[in-house]
Amino acid sequence: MTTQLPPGMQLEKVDERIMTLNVGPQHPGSGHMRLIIKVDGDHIVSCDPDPGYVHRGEEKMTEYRNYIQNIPHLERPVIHDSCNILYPYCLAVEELLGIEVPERAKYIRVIASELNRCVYTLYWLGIYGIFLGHSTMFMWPMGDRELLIDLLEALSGARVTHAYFVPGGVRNDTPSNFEEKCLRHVNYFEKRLKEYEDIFYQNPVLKQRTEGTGILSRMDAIRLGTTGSVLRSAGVDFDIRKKEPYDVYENLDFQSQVLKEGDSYARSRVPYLDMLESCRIIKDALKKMPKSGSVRTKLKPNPKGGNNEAYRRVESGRGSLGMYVVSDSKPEPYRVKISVGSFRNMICMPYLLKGEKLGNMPAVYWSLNYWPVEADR
Amino acid sequence: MSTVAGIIRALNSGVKHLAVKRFTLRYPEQKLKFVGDGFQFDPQTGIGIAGLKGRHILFHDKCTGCQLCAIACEGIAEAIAMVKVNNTWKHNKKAIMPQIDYGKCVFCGLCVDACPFYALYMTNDYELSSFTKEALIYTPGQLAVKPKVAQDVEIKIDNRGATHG
Amino acid sequence: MVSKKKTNAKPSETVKEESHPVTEESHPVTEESHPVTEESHPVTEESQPEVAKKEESTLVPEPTFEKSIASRIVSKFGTKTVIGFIKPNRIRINTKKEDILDVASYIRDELNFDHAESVSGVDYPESKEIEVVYHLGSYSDPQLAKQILTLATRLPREDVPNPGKDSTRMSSLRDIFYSVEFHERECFEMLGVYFEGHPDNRRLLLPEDWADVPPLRKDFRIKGRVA
Amino acid sequence: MSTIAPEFRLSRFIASLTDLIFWILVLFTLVGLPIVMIVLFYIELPVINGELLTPYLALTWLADPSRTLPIIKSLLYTDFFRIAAFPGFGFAALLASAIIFIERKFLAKMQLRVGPLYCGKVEGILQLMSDGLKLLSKEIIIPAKADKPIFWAAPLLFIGTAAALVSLIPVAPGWVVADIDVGILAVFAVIGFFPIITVLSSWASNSKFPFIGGIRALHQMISFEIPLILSLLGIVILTGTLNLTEIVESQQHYWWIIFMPIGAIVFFITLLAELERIPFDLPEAESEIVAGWLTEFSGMMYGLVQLGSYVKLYAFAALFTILFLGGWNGPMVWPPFPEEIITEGITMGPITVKIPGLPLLDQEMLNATLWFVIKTVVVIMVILLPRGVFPRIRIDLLLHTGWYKLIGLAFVNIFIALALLYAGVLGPGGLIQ
Repeated sequence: MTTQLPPGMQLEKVDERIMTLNVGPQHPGSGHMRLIIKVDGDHIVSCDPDPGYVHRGEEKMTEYRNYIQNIPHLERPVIHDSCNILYPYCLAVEELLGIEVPERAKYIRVIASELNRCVYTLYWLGIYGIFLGHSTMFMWPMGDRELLIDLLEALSGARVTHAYFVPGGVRNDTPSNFEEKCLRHVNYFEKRLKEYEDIFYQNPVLKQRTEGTGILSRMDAIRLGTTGSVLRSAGVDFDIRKKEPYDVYENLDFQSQVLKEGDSYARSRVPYLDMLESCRIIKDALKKMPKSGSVRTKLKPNPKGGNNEAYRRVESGRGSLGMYVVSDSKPEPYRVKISVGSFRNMICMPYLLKGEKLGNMPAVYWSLNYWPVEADR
Repeated sequence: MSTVAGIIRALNSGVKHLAVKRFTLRYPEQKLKFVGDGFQFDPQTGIGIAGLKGRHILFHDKCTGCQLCAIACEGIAEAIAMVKVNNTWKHNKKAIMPQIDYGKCVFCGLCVDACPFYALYMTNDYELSSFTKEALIYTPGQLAVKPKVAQDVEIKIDNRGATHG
Repeated sequence: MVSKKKTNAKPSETVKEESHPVTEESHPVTEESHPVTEESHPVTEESQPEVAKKEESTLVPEPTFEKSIASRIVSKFGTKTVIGFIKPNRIRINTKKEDILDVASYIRDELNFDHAESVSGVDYPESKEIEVVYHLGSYSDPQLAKQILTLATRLPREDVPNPGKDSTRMSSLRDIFYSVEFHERECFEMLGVYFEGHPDNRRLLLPEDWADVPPLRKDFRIKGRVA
Repeated sequence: MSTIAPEFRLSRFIASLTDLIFWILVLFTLVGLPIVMIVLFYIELPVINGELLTPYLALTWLADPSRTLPIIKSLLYTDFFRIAAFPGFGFAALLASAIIFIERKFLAKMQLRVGPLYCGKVEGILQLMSDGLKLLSKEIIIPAKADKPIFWAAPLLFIGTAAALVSLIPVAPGWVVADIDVGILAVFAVIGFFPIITVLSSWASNSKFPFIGGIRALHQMISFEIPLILSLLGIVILTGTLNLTEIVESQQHYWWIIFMPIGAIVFFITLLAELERIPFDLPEAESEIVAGWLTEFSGMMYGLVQLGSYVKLYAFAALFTILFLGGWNGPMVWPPFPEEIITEGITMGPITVKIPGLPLLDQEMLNATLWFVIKTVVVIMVILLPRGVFPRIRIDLLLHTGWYKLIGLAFVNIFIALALLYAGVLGPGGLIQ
């Protein structure tokens, strides 16, 4: 070939044994992203993640809208975890603008974000089930998710894109008899969660399939800067709700869930244990929540921050979700950087998939708790 | 041996669920019941009232044409435009009222938060599909109509599982 | 039909100047109580509580633990590093791009910050600089679990960017913090900051045929929007 | 706005109708009639009531109802009927479509869903028909660089092989398409075709994912065929025959599953693997290799492969019934045909109709078919059950299971059979006959 290649591109050497598979962006085993996988027989030789198919420029968009108008579009990267992605933004903006949040609003925020974590995790678990060919585990979480979506809908008025958190509290107070309904649904949900054990988590076929695949050691988990369930399944006890409690998490009674194995099975089990823990948190928060009071601090008209910056993080369904907000003296933020767990966990993919069998690809890939839309932002 | 026990337990769990009530909501025949009459906002306290964020309702006797909803929406969805209405009101000399394009609206409800005159609320009506894009643009006259909703199904939980009914 | 194409940057002015909705004599709502923002406020608020809070926050003494970490860095590197701020759980260290490798390896080896949470670039066109901000955290040291150390450096910015070939470049921290690999790739395509020594300076999120200026620079504008 | 159909003209409509009728007539006279003549010339027509059944006589049933039943009866015993309708393909396809419906409702029930609901008013019973219509109306897309003849032939070969498997299944005493002495060997021979078809079609489609799927199918089927054969050797040792009908007849008093549960379990697991059912559906593992060797099939080609795989499912379930569950043997539960209809005829008001040809099928055969269908459906339900319970297994675990565990268990089963034989308990000349 004599044609000049553009800089940065080079022709690839072709090995007869090696076959390149494009897993995605239109593949049932990938999200909106592409894994360029090279296989030698059934063994993966290399894996190169190629995200960006759903990049929407959320960070650029924030620079054109003021602090309130940023709310609806900032939750778009993870619409079924929308409370948790707004949470660090609200915390950071509150820090920048110096807003105090009422006590009741803090509890409502915790309840909403824990419900939303369960909604996200059930969705994730459903996909994990179908990735492993377990169709029942796809249908059950999707059905049980409805219970929690119903609660969130009563709370915020929307089924997935809640736009419920604002700097200074939450948009509206709980509806009447919400506490009772919430308790009823959460109790039933907890009972249902325990039924997942027999059919999915203790299923010997699943255990054989996922145990010992894609092992991430403790040191690697730290070195690669992973977060969330990936980190905690590798034996690192780091739950931001415990380590850097925001809002009222220090008052609530819960444990951070840690497993030691670091394989796909442990990575898929930590979110499940988290859901059980979320039920505990919700019940505890319902008990400790002040029965009345304001839920939203009024903002100044067109709030402006000074020349300041804030970095706040929360534990979302996919791990640490940080927002770095730089403000100047305008109503719009100067720069918002969203540091998401999916993006930080993506670095594990080439690492873990190399040398695995092709059949383990979905099990390892989805156990990283990766949400492509969020990683692309 | 534990493998065999696990397989039997899994099979048992699957078979047991043949007797559990089905959860599916049969949508066109059944419709979920919502809390309240839709999302509303009290500008006095600055706190909303919980409810579904469905289509808006506009009270002509309260709207002053102040465009705050349009300004709020401009950074979000650009769904609200202010249009002339025929009859003039004492408090609305310019005779302009919001017209909402539901092809663009994201139902965040921040326009309701922006309205200081109790003129714009949201309702429980969420069935807005139409055959043309033009039909999704609701004029102030259409927005003033209170929607008729028949939503009566709730999630019921008993010993044999949760069900819609 | 009244056009709604107004800048949303200063809605208060636009409402007051162009389209004042209420005439004073016709409507019960008076001039003072007229709402001026997206956040509806019939009664204008004084900014009294906020000011008071700001004063409080300045009065809070600098937390000792954070101060000790910062002073360790400053005492080691002297004038090479400048403390940006010290807030509860947050430290900011500004440094020059030549020294960032030394500072980062000191932070990793001596202070036990073992991973990077995010790498963000901030564009400052007025001062012709691009700031690269590393947020460093620690998993292995339980004392540091709350802390985020912000390591920032400023690079020269060129008005006509040529990513990878102009002077907007710094040495990559990938050998020190492995976790910055994808973050730096993102920073490269979004702001045109070239990281020397990074093994894989390819596009990550943007399409392969992107030929415009790096999109997170301030001179890249979204169509139809005014900042 | 979309364009609506052009203006309607009645004259054009009538013209098109007459055109259609004209072409049908032309085709019938040029093609249809010669075919009918040739068929009638070569087919040996049966003798009914002492008369040779000519086409002319065959049409007399329109005028004389008493002639109807003998003609139908004679048709029932033709080979064509056996191949196309009753113990053959038609019966199997009907059962297969019933299986698809049962599977969907059964799985839905397990997953707290409703399943097909609207099509056909009653719990979506016509869903399969609408799916079939949809598949028929879909475009068939062939990959550009595919090996077209083989690619086209693959679905037909697949369903043909499945039908060949069905033809070996005896449903009731005497009701079998091909009653051959080496029945079990013929079954193995036919099963051996499936991996070849799979690999051929996947290679012919010239696409990566089907290729991996085809190779996986090849691995899986070959490694599971050996335990499949070995697990049945016990029965062959004890019965001393390879004929499936004789194997069924040997189980009049006891089923082989009582003496050879291990063989039954091994056969069941290998059957799941041969059928590519979950947990062994690796060749179609959708999250890894899209749809495996079915990726490039579209429209009715895909429909044919699916129908073939369900026919295959029926054939394997029937095989399990025949070999281990006593086939059609069972207590007589079918009510005897009422005598008075034969002797006195049916009285409806003033008219009494005498139908001499009744009963069409004898009681024994109907009873046998009933038991056979009941047992087969139960087996099918058990085959369907893992789909709701287990995830997909991995290829290395699958091969490990096949080569290490199942072959070992199959040998254990053979030893049990030999022990029973040499102890003189079972088998030719044994204590229990």
